[in-house]
Amino acid sequence: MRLEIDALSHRYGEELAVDDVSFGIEAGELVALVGPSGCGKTTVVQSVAGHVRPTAGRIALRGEDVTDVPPEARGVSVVFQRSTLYPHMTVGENVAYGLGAQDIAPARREELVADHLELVSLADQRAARPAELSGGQRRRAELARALAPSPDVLLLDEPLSALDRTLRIQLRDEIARIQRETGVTTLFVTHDQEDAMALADRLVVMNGGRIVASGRPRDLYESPPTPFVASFLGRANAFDATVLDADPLTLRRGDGTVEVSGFKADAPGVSEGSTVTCHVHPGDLSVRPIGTETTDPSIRGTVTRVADVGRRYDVTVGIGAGEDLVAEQVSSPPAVDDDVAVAFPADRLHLFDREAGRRVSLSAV
Amino acid sequence: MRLEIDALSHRYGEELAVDDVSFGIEAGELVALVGPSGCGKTTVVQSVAGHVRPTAGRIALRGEDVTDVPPEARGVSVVFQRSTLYPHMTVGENVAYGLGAQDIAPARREELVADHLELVSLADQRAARPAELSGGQRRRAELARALAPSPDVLLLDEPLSALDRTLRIQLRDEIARIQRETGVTTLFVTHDQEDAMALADRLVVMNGGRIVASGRPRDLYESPPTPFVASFLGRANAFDATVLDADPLTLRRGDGTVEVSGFKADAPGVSEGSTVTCHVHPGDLSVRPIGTETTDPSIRGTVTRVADVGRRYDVTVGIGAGEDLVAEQVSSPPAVDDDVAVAFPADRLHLFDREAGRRVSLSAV
Amino acid sequence: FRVPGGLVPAVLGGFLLVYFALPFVAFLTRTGTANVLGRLSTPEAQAAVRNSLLTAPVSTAVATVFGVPLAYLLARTSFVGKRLVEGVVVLPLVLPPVVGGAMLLTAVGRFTPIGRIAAGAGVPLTGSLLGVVLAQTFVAAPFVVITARAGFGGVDERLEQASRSLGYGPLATFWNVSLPLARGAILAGITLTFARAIGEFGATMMVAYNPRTIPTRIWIDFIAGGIDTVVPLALALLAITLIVITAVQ
Amino acid sequence: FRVPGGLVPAVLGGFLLVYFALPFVAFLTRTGTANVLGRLSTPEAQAAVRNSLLTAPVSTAVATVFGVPLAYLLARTSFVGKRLVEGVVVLPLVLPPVVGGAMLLTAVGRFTPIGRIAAGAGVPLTGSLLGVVLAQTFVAAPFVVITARAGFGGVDERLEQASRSLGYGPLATFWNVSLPLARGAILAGITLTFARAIGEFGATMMVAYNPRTIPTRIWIDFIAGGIDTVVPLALALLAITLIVITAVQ
Repeated sequence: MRLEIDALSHRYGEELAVDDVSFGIEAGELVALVGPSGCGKTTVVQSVAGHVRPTAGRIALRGEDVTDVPPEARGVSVVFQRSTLYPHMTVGENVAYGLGAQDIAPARREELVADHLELVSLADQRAARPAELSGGQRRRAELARALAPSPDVLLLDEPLSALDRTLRIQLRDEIARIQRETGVTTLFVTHDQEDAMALADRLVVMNGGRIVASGRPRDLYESPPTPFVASFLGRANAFDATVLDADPLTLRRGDGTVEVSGFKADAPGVSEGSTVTCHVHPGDLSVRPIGTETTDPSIRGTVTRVADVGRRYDVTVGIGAGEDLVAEQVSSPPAVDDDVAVAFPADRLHLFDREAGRRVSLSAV
Repeated sequence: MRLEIDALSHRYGEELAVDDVSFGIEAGELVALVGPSGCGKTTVVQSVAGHVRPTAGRIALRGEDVTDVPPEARGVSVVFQRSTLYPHMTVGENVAYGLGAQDIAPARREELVADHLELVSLADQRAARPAELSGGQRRRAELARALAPSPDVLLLDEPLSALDRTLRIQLRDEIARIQRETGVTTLFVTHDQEDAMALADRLVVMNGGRIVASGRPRDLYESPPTPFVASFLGRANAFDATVLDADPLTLRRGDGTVEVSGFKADAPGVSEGSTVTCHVHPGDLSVRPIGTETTDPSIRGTVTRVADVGRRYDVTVGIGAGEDLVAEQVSSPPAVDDDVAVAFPADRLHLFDREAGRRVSLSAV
Repeated sequence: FRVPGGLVPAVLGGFLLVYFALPFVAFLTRTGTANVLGRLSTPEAQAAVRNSLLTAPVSTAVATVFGVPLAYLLARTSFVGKRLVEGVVVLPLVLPPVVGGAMLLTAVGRFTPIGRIAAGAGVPLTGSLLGVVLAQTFVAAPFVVITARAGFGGVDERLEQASRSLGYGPLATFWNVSLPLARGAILAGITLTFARAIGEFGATMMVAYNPRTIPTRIWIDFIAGGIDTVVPLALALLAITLIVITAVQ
Repeated sequence: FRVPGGLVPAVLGGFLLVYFALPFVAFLTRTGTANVLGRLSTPEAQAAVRNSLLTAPVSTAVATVFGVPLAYLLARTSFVGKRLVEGVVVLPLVLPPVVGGAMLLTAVGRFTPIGRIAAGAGVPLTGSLLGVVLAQTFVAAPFVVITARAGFGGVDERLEQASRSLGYGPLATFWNVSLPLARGAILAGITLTFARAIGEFGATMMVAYNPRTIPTRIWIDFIAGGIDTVVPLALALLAITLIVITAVQ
């Protein structure tokens, strides 16, 4: 394990910002720490970098406890959300800065600076001042500066959040390429699930100071362990129902029933009469005229809004009890006030025990 | 025309930030002004609000020239990117603030404040201080304050940019609802094409101080007039080619040819031998093993990267000459280094004259 | 929090702190040896306290009324010659008070046109309470201008623009938004101005050696009787300043 | 740009500006009537200029060496009693210089333990150039502390954290990053401190009436000969201050 965070907790005054967080990163891995603003992820990064002394817990690098080691002795480079390039140095001097703290021969230092500027395609900007660079170039110069001293771990703290979407996608691809080329162990922190899923080998999802999920992006997206993860990685799109029968799974909503034929609910504790929260990603829903023949489970409702999002239509369907479902549809949307059936493939239904918020797994019968 | 901007130009010192911008908004319309950071859109908003005196051009509200009218006499409300709630007033006092400048009876004023707090679901926070609100609540309080005095035009200057994606989608829906309910004429400014396309009746796209396109989001997405609009509203995904034949359209790339059977290029100026830029949105591309039977035009290439983005795979295919295409694929992605064909429906190809950057329309033969 | 820079800055900075605090402590321990109330009840001391309590608030009020608008202009507008105006504002701060006093004399002294007219009208500008106010205002006003300017600079301009767009003119916006939000800095500036005004010595000596204020009286007592005779008045001055600072904050 | 608030603040602020500038202009027009070079070449004037040029730079250097680290601590750390320390730092600023001088006398005067030991060792702390330095440092040092603190406060802490993470310890980071980035504010603070030190009058009068500096000499000349006799020395003082300010910026 290159980096190991063990039972980390941190308080600011009375407020518990990080609550018993533990996870590790293998050498060469790119792990994304995601969660909404204020979930405590920046405190975790600052603890790993050594700029915050955690209230409790342990940080280990290459198996060594570094909790009491000052930042300069950790071998951890950081790229922050705001630019931290030194305005009184050129781009080249900025990249060389971290090498100056090490015992490296001047010729070798020159070479390393040139290599890293090459890596981020800024060889021509070596003599420029940071103020002369564009937003994207500044980010790339910071990456070069962070990588030049060959850190054990690279921390990226919301490095894309201040950028336009176009630039953001470009830089995301570039970070992926640079990480592949250098193989540096990376912790990428972001509140943007799209950036996280696009870049990371593994996600660690935080909410309210705690880790609520961790795993491969696709696994978490396809089998979210809690309703929070389902709506955070996708989009909030849920309804409540009562279990009429667990095998085959049959749900009651108001005066209608939803038959999830071919599947049964596994977990103990979900029995007839228990209340569950059902989540379906908007892309998995399809809106059909009532009466269309289908074996997919479906819910009746009335179209309340059709938003033309350019590349698709977001169809909002009121399904009673004040609940709405949003279906993403590529073409031929229904009209507002149409009575429709919202259908979804049975294996795309995510079921959660409403009390405990735990996922209820379904299996084919 | 509720709001009309006519030949607006503005210089900061030597720099021309806005260059001859003209557009109008009908009563009740929601128009989004989009473009990358620094394209001049904020200067346009500030000119409409009256906080910037434009170097040249005219602003008219309800047909009246207001270029020289101070902001307080324009009837234009603004919601800025950063919160501008007054910290020394309660939420209720903030909402009432704009009413105090008008000659409204106290009872009526009370009623208006209550109605607008209701509209943004903040009735319970009336006595709270802005600092006690969450980020989303603060935005909603600002919307209520901006709407309470019944402005002729509502300006929203990047109101969602500082928010998390989840909150952002929520607030976007809320803004859409509020705009529908109040019918207020709205100019929504953003650098985020997704927000713009989701909300707006009409887009005005700016780049480098000029308007480069304007129209319905779907029209601009489906028939982008320039390569910039194509990549700004979608994602940069283009390759260069030479026209071998205009009818039926046949293109040459390196030593391969792409036959766009069933279509011919219309525009004059695109004849045999001219160079064109081709753009296809990533979602329209599909990656197939070589040799698959298809009538769709296709390009050969080698898979250089497969990124698992959770909800889909982004497959990058190197197609020679240093060019890459990204295809979004929902399932069963190819492996890296596979030789593949990247195919697209013929009607999803966007063709641009490379010199002039103008769209070349295609028509079925 | 780990102390950055470790001990070095703490030790260096500590020296300065001790040097600032030591005289203060030594002075206060001296109090016991002097007959404070006795000396404060002499007619001379009473007159000095009365004069200081009359002039310093007036100077502070004048500096505030004219200085706060100036601070707002400096924070919000740019105009040709702004750097010159900024230079003029710090001039009295950089100028030694005796020189400032000498300059004031050349402008409003008894033998200048302005001074002659004023004296003829029965309001002499030197050697009078008005002269004290003139000296104090000249020396102390920059504090409120500079501090209030920093305060206005810290108010997000968008908040003022929002107020304008909500229908309020520039003056109403200044009153409703800018002033309340810069309140802390302005009060700090007023406090500094008052403290500087009530303690003003050099310029007052030049412009109005008579009537005596507390600082000039302290000097005269010191010449006549040494350090112990000045303790009571110095304590009174210190007390007034501390009371005003505490009351404002 | 439209002037916000229109004319009202411009008119009010303009009054104050004129009041600041008028004495300066009046004083400069007076120069012609005085024999500047003649009076500056008297032995007394020469000695005063020499003393001021010796003491003010030393006081400024002392204030900078001890004050900048203190400013950095105040900007970057929080500790118990920080408000008390902040109070001690503004104390000399708020204290009338005469009272500050009196306090210094009670701490290091001839009849205090410290003063006696120093005088015994042949380095008297009062009535000497060292005494002038003590008075100037006490009165002027807060300027560099307060200004440098604001400068350090304006440096994004992340820039320092990045330097730490790149392998530099706290002192190296202070030297490589914090100091260069706060350079402007620190130089401004040094300038203010120098200006205040060379113009110091009230505390110097108490602690070291002898040897004379330019401000104390001006006062003595004024008593003896009136306003015109002080013009040359006042001009010299003004010139030195302006040269230093221009050279630094």
